[in-house]
Amino acid sequence: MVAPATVAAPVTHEDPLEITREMGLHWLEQMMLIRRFEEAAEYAYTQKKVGGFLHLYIGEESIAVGAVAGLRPDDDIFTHYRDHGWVLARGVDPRPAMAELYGKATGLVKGKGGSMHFASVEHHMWGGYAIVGGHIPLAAGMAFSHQYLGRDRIAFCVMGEGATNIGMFHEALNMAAVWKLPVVFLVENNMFGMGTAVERASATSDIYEKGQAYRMPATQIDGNDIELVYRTIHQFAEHARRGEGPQLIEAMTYRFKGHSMGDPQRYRTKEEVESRRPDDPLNRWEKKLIERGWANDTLIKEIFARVDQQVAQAVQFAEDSPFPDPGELYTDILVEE
Amino acid sequence: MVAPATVAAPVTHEDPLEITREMGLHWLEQMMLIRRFEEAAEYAYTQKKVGGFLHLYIGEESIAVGAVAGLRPDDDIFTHYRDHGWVLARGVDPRPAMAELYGKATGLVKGKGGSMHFASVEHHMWGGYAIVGGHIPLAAGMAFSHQYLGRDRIAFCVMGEGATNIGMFHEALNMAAVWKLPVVFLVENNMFGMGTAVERASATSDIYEKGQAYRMPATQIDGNDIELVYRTIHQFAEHARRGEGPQLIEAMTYRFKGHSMGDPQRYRTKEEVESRRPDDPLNRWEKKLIERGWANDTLIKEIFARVDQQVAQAVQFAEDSPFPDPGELYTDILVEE
Amino acid sequence: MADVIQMTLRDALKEAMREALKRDNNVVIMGEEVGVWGGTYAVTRGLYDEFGDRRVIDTPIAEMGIIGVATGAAMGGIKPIAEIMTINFALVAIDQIVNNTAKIHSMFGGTMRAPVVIRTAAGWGQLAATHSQSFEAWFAHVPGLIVVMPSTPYDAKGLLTTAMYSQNPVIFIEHSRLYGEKGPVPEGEFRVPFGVADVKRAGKDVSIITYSRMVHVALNAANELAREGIEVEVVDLRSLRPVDWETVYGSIKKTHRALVLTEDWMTYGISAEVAARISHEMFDYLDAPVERLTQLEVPLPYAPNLEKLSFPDEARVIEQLKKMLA
Amino acid sequence: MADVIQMTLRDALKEAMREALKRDNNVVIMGEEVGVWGGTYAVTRGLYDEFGDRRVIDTPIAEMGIIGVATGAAMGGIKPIAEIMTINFALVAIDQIVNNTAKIHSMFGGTMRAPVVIRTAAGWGQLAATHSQSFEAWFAHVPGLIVVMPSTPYDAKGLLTTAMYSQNPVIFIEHSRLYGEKGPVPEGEFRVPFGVADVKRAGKDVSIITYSRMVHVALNAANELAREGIEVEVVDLRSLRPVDWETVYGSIKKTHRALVLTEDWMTYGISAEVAARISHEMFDYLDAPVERLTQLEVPLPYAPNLEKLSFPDEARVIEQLKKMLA
Ligand SMILES: Cc1ncc(C[n+]2csc(CCOP(=O)(O)OP(=O)(O)O)c2C)c(N)n1
Ligand SMILES: Cc1ncc(C[n+]2csc(CCOP(=O)(O)OP(=O)(O)O)c2C)c(N)n1
Ligand SMILES: [Mg+2]
Ligand SMILES: [Mg+2]
Repeated sequence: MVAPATVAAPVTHEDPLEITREMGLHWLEQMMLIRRFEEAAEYAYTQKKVGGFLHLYIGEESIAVGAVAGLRPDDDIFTHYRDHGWVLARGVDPRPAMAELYGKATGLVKGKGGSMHFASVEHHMWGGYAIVGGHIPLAAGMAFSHQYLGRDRIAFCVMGEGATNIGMFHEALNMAAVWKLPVVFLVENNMFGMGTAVERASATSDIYEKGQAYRMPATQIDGNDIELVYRTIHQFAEHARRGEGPQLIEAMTYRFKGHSMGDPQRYRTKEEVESRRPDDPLNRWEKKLIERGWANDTLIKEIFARVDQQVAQAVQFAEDSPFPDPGELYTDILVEE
Repeated sequence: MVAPATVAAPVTHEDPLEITREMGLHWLEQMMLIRRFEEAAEYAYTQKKVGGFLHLYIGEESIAVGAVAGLRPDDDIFTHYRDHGWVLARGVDPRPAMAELYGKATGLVKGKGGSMHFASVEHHMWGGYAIVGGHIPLAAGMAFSHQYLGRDRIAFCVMGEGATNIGMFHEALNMAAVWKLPVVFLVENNMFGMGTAVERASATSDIYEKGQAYRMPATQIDGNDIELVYRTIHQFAEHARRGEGPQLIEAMTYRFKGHSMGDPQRYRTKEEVESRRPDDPLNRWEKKLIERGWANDTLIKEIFARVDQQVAQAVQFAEDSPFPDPGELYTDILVEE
Repeated sequence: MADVIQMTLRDALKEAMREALKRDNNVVIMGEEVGVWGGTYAVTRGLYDEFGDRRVIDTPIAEMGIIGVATGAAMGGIKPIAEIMTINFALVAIDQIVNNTAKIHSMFGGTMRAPVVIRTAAGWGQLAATHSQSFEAWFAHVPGLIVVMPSTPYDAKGLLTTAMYSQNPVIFIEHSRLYGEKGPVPEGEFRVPFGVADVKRAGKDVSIITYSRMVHVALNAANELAREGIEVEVVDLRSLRPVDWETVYGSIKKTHRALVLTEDWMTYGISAEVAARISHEMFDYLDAPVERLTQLEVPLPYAPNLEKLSFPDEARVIEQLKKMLA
Repeated sequence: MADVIQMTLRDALKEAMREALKRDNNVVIMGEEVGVWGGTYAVTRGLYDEFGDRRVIDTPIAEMGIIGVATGAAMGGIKPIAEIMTINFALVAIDQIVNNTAKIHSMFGGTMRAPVVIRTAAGWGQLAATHSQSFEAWFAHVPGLIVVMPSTPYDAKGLLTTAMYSQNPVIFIEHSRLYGEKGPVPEGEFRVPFGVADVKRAGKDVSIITYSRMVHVALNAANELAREGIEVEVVDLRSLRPVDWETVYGSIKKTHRALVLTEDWMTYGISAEVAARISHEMFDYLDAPVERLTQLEVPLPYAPNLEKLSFPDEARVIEQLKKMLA
């Protein structure tokens, strides 16, 4: 029998290029957790228990899980509204995460942010931001603080390919480059910004080329190949950490669900979506684990069962939690002083 | 005796690469006109007859004169606050231009804009803009109208190298490239944005490299070489006109005066400024004309005398003109309808 | 006479755009997702199919670029409708709107025009702090802009048609929660002028001065109170710049009491100017201070219960009116 | 007791920054031309030489970037002063200010802080339409921000010191035409609290509610009128968010008449809120409507005669007050 991987399996940074069985199983579990969590969220949305926008990460999970594995736990992550995967990959408890979607007092940020604003400072996860591109300078600023204070940490900034067409992206990359800030920019190129295909919105569809304007080391990788994501992120992160300045990575992927709930998806055919299924990072990784003899059906079922239970508990927790007290309306607007 | 060049000397677009003596003399006269106009403006400023900001173009005149020669008269120019040279190169009467500096009713834009907002729609000179980078999308929009309406015109957008660090530059270049708009972007790299040397503000000091992010044809030229400016602008403008999409040109130059009046210039030494004097585009071109036997001292004196007279008349016109009627405060805010 | 049909505010807007696109070849629509997607709120749905990608243009996510390009195109003779998906994203583009679009005409001494229509959606719905804001007071503060915010399908179509004929820049603010609102709209072209308020309900006891979605809240409250014999007048400003003060004052002269009802934050919001003007001009007519009921002054939280508490609703309006009439 | 010396408002600001830089190694100044140049209005002159380029940082022309980086740095434990050269350029960065700086704390349920001090200069001087604007009403409309606008060297230093200790984002608006204004300032550290107005001159006949440069116009007018036996009270708001309404109301209870005097546009400007609140809260105390005197509602033209006509001056204030007291 194969030993079960634990959720807390640490990545061995001493020899980062080695990928152990424990890591591999842990990644599968994390990807599955994200997938199931979001499926549960989607269901709760149809039940009107979750509201607002809900941007699902289904099909892109390998990026968050691989990237987080390549970073140190105290590197600081900023991401956009498609943030569930990042938070869960960072090891945040799914219960307050689900409660946040429900708008409950026990949510990650007390029910004040919802799906688009997951955050957990204790996990160095500085949140999802919903103004496209708006968080990119924040990440550069966090990197500035690391450099200024001599901390051995980097900032890590996640965005979609659509965000690279907005001015804030460029201002931030330039400033990061001029000041050689320890920050890694990761573009999740999932082929669309809402309904706009990358080539209809960006002068180059190879987003990593935009690094050239800032003489920034940049690369394009298959984002659904979790090992490659892990290795690349780790390598680029260590470059940034060593003071070599900001780095740009473009991870190619595909979003299986609509942009948010209620997307009529008139911009692509069902066939196109289906043709990308074989590339599903979860299936790819599951297959690889079996190929390598690191897992078998039983173990995988065990892992999935554990995930299902975790998600069920998260939903239960969210359901059982109270809505915020009305008095919460007036808290947290200013720091009291 | 050498025949005098007329101010209205037309550029031969049929054979653009030929530079005739008439053109050459006209260029000298235009550059001199700009120089003397600005010297007069500077003097008037010290006399408190001109107020606000006054950004002088001294040392950069070859760019405006050469570029305008390379464009067609109905190509549409947008520029920034350092705009006197562009307006005069376009053949605008120096009298209303000077009157604008004086804030007089007879000014180019009725005294409402001042130095930073010179414009003359009839000359397809759409003005100086004072928010750094703010005019770049406007030029792209004008190009959009040309493309949409099937006009055989291009838009031409002038900016400083400092403006390439602001988001609006990038949004505009990307949109122009995605839509293949007929627009040429010209960066006047005069080494400083106010007191900030290009390398302290931009990840690349070779600004034309920023075109790579948009797969945009781009080049870097000596902006003080008026022939080169003329030929390059003409060539790139014709590319854009032919539907080959936007183009980017970086013209290297040097600003001899402070950024605006009252600049303490703590960011550079007098020696540095002096070391650039041999590169003064006016002197360079004057020498070339003599070398080629296109001009001699007498002719040049004649030209300069004519310019001096023109500028004196402009000053007189400005002095004699009335301030706007107080009622003008309420005009032009909305189009009446 | 034109037939009058029931349609949603969404369709009324679409009709105004369709008519403009048909009438004038130089009209284009540009914005994020206005084309293939059909508009995130489905307002432009069908126009892309009908008019093609030359007239209905999807843009990159680049609001400064969108407004700048639309403004430059307008200077070049195009009549663009620039859609900013929601008013929250207008913040990214506000320099273009205020320093270019609004000023092209005046700054260059009247020698240029930039007749852009900027359509954008206000509103909320568990969208949290950055996606639920009201900035109409900001735009309406700026000389050089016209700012309208319709409440009914009729006004929406009429005002948008006026905007399409205007030589001035117009900020056209829709409310996402009104898109499905139905009402009578004449077929064919008609205009509702800028700067003309509309008394949506006549009454003699108290005036509610409001606009956009709150018009409906006011009308509901008024209907409720009518059963108790209280006659509320509801004035829909429609235009926030310029404001039709005469209609507002006329109402106060009749009722002597005013409640300003808005969905934006109170402090330095729309209600401030309205209350200040009424207090000043109607000093001798007012029987009581002008009251204001607005969104609570908080960044809007996601939690549905907190969000609901943030906005004035019928109950609170009724409570306020009763206090005023007590 | 600390020595009191005469210094310019410019130097008072510089002193507050110097003290903060000395006291706290995590304080940095970032902005365009704050370093080598010494600040376009020379406010930071000398600090670069004293503290070096690690503490006083020249940035590219990228206002969104500046505010975003400063905000992110603040989240990471730095205490940044982000200078936006003039308030006009804040428009480019306003999304960062409103959607990030102001909301980091609330949107994430209080788990983060972004204590950035954003210094910027308002003002004018033949700078034409895009470079002469007043946007304090915009910022003061936004929950999550503190907005101050000092009129004297004393207040400038005291408020900036308070800002440097604050855990909240502060919009600190200076007036370029006040930088040379001299006044007494105690040496060493002292604080002027947020949300506390200051009666700059006591009087019993009429109250002027104002702030920033207009305080001086008000005081000049008051001194003039004092010769005629008219005693004007001048209330300097200092903080525009939060506002010290009690002091304002206290003044009205004494004088029963108010003139709100501002340099921004009237409609939806600062004066609207002030007039609305006074009209509401002091309804029973007011002998006459609250009057407002503001900048004319025009994009500021370059011509010196037109520019001069655009702003309230002593003569117009006196004329207005006399009308109110007639
Ligand atoms: C400034 C701004 N403009 C527009 C939007 C609306 N919007 C939200 S997500 C999105 C698409 C972003 O696409 P991309 O960056 O590729 O990320 P993805 O959603 O594909 O992960 C748009 C246009 C926004 N939130 N902010
Ligand atoms: C958005 C904005 N930020 C800052 C300024 C202040 N400013 C005016 S000119 C200038 C420098 C611009 O440098 P560059 O683009 O190189 O043009 P140059 O003046 O050298 O011709 C700055 C920072 C401004 N006008 N607009
Ligand atoms: Mg995408
Ligand atoms: Mg420059």
